[in-house]
Amino acid sequence: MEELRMVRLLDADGGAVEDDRYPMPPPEVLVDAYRALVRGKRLNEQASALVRQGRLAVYPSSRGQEACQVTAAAVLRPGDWLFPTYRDTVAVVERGVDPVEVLTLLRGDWHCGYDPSRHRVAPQATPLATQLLHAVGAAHAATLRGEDTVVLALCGDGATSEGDFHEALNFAAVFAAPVVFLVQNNKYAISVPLARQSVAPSLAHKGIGYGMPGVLVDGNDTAALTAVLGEAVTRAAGGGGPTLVEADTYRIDAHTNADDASRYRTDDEVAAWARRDPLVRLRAYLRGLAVLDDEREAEFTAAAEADAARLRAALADDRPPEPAELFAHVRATPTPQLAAQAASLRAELAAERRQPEEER
Amino acid sequence: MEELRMVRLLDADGGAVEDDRYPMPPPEVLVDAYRALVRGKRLNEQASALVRQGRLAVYPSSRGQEACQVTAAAVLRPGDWLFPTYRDTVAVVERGVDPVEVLTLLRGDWHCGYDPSRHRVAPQATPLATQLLHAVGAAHAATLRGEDTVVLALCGDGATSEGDFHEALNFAAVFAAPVVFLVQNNKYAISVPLARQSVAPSLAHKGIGYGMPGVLVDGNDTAALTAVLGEAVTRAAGGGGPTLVEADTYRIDAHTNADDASRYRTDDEVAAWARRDPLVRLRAYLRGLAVLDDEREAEFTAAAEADAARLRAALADDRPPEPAELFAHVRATPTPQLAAQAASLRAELAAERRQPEEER
Amino acid sequence: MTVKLTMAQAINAALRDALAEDESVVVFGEDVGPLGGVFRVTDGLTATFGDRRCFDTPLAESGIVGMAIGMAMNGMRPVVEMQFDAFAYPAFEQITSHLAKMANRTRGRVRLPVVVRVPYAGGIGGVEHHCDSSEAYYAHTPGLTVLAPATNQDAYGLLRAAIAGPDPVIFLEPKKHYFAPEEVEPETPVPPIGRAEVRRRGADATLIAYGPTVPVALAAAELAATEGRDLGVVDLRSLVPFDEDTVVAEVRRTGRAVVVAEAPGFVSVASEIAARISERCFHHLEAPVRRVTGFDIPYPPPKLEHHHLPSAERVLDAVDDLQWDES
Amino acid sequence: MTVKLTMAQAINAALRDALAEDESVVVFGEDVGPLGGVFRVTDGLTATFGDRRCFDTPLAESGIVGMAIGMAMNGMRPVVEMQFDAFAYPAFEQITSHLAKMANRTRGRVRLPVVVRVPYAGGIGGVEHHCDSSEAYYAHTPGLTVLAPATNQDAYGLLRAAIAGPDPVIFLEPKKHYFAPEEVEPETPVPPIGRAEVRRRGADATLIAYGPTVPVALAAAELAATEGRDLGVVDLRSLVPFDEDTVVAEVRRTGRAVVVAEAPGFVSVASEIAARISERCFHHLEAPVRRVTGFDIPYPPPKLEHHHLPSAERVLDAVDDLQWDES
Ligand SMILES: Cc1ncc(C[n+]2csc(CCOP(=O)(O)OP(=O)(O)O)c2C)c(N)n1
Ligand SMILES: Cc1ncc(C[n+]2csc(CCOP(=O)(O)OP(=O)(O)O)c2C)c(N)n1
Ligand SMILES: [Mg+2]
Ligand SMILES: [Mg+2]
Repeated sequence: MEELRMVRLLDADGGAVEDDRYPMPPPEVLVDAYRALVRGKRLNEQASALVRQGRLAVYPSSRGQEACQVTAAAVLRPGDWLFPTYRDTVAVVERGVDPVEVLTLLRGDWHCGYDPSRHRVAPQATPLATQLLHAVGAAHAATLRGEDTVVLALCGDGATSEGDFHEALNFAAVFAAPVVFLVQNNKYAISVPLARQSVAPSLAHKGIGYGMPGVLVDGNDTAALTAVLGEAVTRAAGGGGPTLVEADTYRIDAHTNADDASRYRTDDEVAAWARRDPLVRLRAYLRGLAVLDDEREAEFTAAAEADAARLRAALADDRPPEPAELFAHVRATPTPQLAAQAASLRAELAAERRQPEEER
Repeated sequence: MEELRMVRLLDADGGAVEDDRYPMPPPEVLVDAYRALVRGKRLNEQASALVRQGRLAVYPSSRGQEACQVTAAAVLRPGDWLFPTYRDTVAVVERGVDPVEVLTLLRGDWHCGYDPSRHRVAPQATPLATQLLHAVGAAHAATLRGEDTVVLALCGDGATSEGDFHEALNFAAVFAAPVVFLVQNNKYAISVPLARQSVAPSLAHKGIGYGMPGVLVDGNDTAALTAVLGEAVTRAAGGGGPTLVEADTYRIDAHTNADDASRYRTDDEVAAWARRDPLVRLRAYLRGLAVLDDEREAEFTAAAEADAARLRAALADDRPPEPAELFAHVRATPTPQLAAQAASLRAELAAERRQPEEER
Repeated sequence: MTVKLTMAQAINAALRDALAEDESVVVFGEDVGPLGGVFRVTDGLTATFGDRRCFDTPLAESGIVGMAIGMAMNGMRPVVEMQFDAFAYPAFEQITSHLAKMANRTRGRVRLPVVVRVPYAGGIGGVEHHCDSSEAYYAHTPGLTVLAPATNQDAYGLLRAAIAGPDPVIFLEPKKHYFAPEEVEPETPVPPIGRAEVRRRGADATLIAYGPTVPVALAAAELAATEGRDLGVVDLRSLVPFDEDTVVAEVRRTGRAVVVAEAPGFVSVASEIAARISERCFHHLEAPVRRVTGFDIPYPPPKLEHHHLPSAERVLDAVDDLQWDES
Repeated sequence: MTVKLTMAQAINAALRDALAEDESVVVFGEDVGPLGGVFRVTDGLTATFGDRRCFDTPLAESGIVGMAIGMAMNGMRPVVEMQFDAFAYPAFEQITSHLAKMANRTRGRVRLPVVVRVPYAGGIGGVEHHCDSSEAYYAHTPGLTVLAPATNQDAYGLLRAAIAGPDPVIFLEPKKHYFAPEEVEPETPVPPIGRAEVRRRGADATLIAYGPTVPVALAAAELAATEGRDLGVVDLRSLVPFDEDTVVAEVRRTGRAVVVAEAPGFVSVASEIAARISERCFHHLEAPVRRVTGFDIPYPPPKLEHHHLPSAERVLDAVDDLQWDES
């Protein structure tokens, strides 16, 4: 079986690596990416802290995967669409959605928090791989209207085992839909290691079975991701059809706060990957180029801190959502039964309000 | 992308073709296969005629695909399992199941007609690709018990698009299950041509994405199929895991009698494939070897005719199945509701019987 | 102007008119293109509108519904065909977790005007897996509209309404009606979704039916009339929204009700109707509400299906049971 | 000997005992191996029995159920875990078209002793897709046994019975019970599948509940007792088979009934129970059967779920509605 050579433009120490297939992205693009990495990392840490403080029900952190997150957003043009999962909060934020909105669902509210149409960002999907088909549909709709929209869809290594992954890649290939599939291979699906998901030489090899290019890229190398995803977006926009990109990366945090990662992986393994932190690598490269200095770094950190502070403040307000809204959006026109149920809950709540506290 | 060279051991005129990967099967094996081809072809014709006569509700013919059908059965050893689809009646019969039993369902009865456990042949599956997972399960059960059972699972080109195809191949690969997947690529899924199912260079290429060997074989070449499937069975039995085999073939008849194939393909296309009839090719080869003569051919034809006659006779009896049996096998222990329903139907039928004809 | 159309033709006409009127309507599924669908419901649409408006997909039902969802998120109004009831099951997650829930998950910002057409129920001599009645699965799932026309006129009108409306719709097309011609008036105003139709007003008891059992109920009422019993027939047309008021008003008037449906009766739409009538007409009922449904078995084979399907006779037996002596 | 076990531990014990007793039992699913399942229900099984008896699969639910079917066809008794209710939906075709129908399709020659364990329902503060109540889908599908234990003892016993029995079983484990300890006696004879249990005998009205609403019904009965009303509670335990006789006997005695279930009420198991009681207890009922169920909405978010879930208060409001003045 054909070997797929991993695309890497920065080595572990941030040194530039030649790759005959992909040029190094320009420094200013990478400085911007670095800013986003700093912000993304801070968001991951802040959100995890908010879980510990009981302000968020749960937060699936992308700590360690920030390079995938920020480039997935950065390579898209304004009219393009992003189809994220529960783990892709940082990508959604980088796409321009307010983090406070993005975390609405995880605060315990019932909706995705942002306007998907306005931002051209689908709601974060939990049922695995299902959103990949939505991405194909959104892309094909654009094609049918003659628009050059590209759709970038995210999923994890575990999700590649689902039937919907297969159907999505196949539909995309058959319809030559302008979709870029980015699989963040972070080595685990909760506790299940990659070896239980696939014995293919790589997940990128799956492209072959669909007749689409499959690219394996170092997922902790922001430069390589920028180049690979950028090229895939360009190809898709030009009518060249879909691409499957596998990013080789690692989830540093547990699956969520509810997970006990010590049951299925060693500290050594985590430590080894922590040394491959995408921030450290890109920072070294940019400092080497002298396009990043203490001042800019401080500026980035301060901006990230300001974001985090704003998030903390917003989430300190824990007024519950309005119960009446439970019924408001289920259907455009409520059924008689739904209307009756809404009325009965209203009556119940009104009665509770009327009742003096001690009687309850 | 890697080219897969199609395995072919007999050319269109029945001349032997050298293939460095697969040896020519011995003549006696191929004579047996020829006998089965004659029988299978006759069964296809007879069953189609029975549909026209109203004796069968429907019959998905494998006319043109008989080489796949008979080799799929012939390569299996007694303890092995076959997981067929609605189109694989000939394979089921070649596996030793009485054709009268096999056609039970299509006569309008409700069950598959034969005892799957006794014959180690699963019921013919209609929901596409679902049976591939059952095949993996049956195979893995054998592995867990330390048996060397191999399972051969059949599906069509269209079925490769279903999510269950993906999940089955991936499970098989991950568990190194002893399964041989034989995709009969007959170029159409009802009316939908292969180009709408896949833009991969071949369906066999899909093996790469699962980390399993993928082999493309001439599906009208009984010798090549015997060699390729035989080798895959041997590998599976020896712990070598699953194989994906794509057989390049063609459905000569319409999808079923209910289908109007003129809506989606030309007579010329059909005629070109009819010239590639697996029987003609194998016959020429065997006659060239002088292991097949008029006498043996007459014997084969007579046996096939006898089968057909027996089938006609059996299906002339069109007594309806027993209505009470509608309830008998739904569950091992009926629910109180089911028991009550069975009783009420019994009462209804008894009342009808008591009522004189004119009053009904 | 009325024309004589089979239900397949009426649905075809609705698709044609919708495709012609609204650029955002697209039709896709398995074999819906050049073949025109296995029931010929999409016959000629690709020829007329081109293969960007009506096209075949790879053979994957989750894919079809999932793609429809994505297209609807990006401005289209997809109408997709599931080839038979049971072949919609691979799409169950897409239907239940996304199609039904998207509007709610996005606070109404993303509505999915997707119509999933399902050739529905039995009575056509189909082999296993080809005659399921799957409405309970959809009717139980909050967020879906579930329609089941019984007349070719309603098939036309309700499909137009479904395509034009904002909510996702499961559109159940009784297979055994596909090839029976009836008068259809395409110009008739599109009926509002969610209104039952009283097909026959009766004084003695009310039969409630939908889709393929409406003609059965009407036949039973005809037969009963010859025996001097005056039965009304309510055709629900829409299972969700369920027009409770019409049903309740009729049953309160007659004091007796029989629900007639083809699906297995256990935990079914018929259960819901019976429960609701029992609750809301409690003081008006002269007898318990009876249900005439399919048995709790997998759909039977061609040679036995007539035993399973509600028949006019079985409906009349149930009517006979409605404690007339005590009334 | 009784031990104090949470429901997760009781189920773990049932799996352990079944694995130890019968070589053909295998346990598999997502994260059920080294992790022990996201709810730790399979904790330690791989360590004790090895990874041929309890193992992780690739992440694909249709695959898991499909593989279980094939294993059962070839002599095994698989017990598989779906991680949450909504994540069983990808397996819907395998469950509906194969698991439920195989015995019938083979004239009883191939029975599928497969148990599909489903962490079930809400009340745990889960985010979207993690708290569905999916029993109606399964209960409507002929061929499946559907169990919903409410006590840890029943969780143990019914799971043992499910694994040992010949029919495919959907085993619904109320998530909010997973971590509440109760006395369990593993030696107690395994209860027969299909028998409801009268948890409390009452004279004035009967509450019918199953799974997570049994404690709610019991709490309501306690409260009512303090106000002088004597309510009985029937715990169904098994939805299919449905123990109609026990329910009917109780309701005929009291003349009043409230069905309590967490799932959206429309076309639900609660509908079936209400319809059946209404039919069979017609002349005994003093008031219409009331249903206290979840609303017809997607399962609500953590901060609002208490509004949706049947509460003792809501049950008592329904009881108050049972036309006591007229009785
Ligand atoms: C259909 C479905 N099955 C199961 C789950 C439960 N689940 C949530 S995340 C997860 C693991 C996903 O792994 P992967 O795709 O690798 O993504 P990652 O979490 O590593 O980013 C599982 C099993 C789900 N969300 N959807
Ligand atoms: C899940 C499912 N969807 C749709 C169908 C309806 N159907 C029956 S056969 C068929 C075409 C199958 O094509 P292919 O897999 O190539 O097999 P062939 O009939 O050519 O042997 C379709 C769409 C089905 N049986 N199951
Ligand atoms: Mg992962
Ligand atoms: Mg085919």
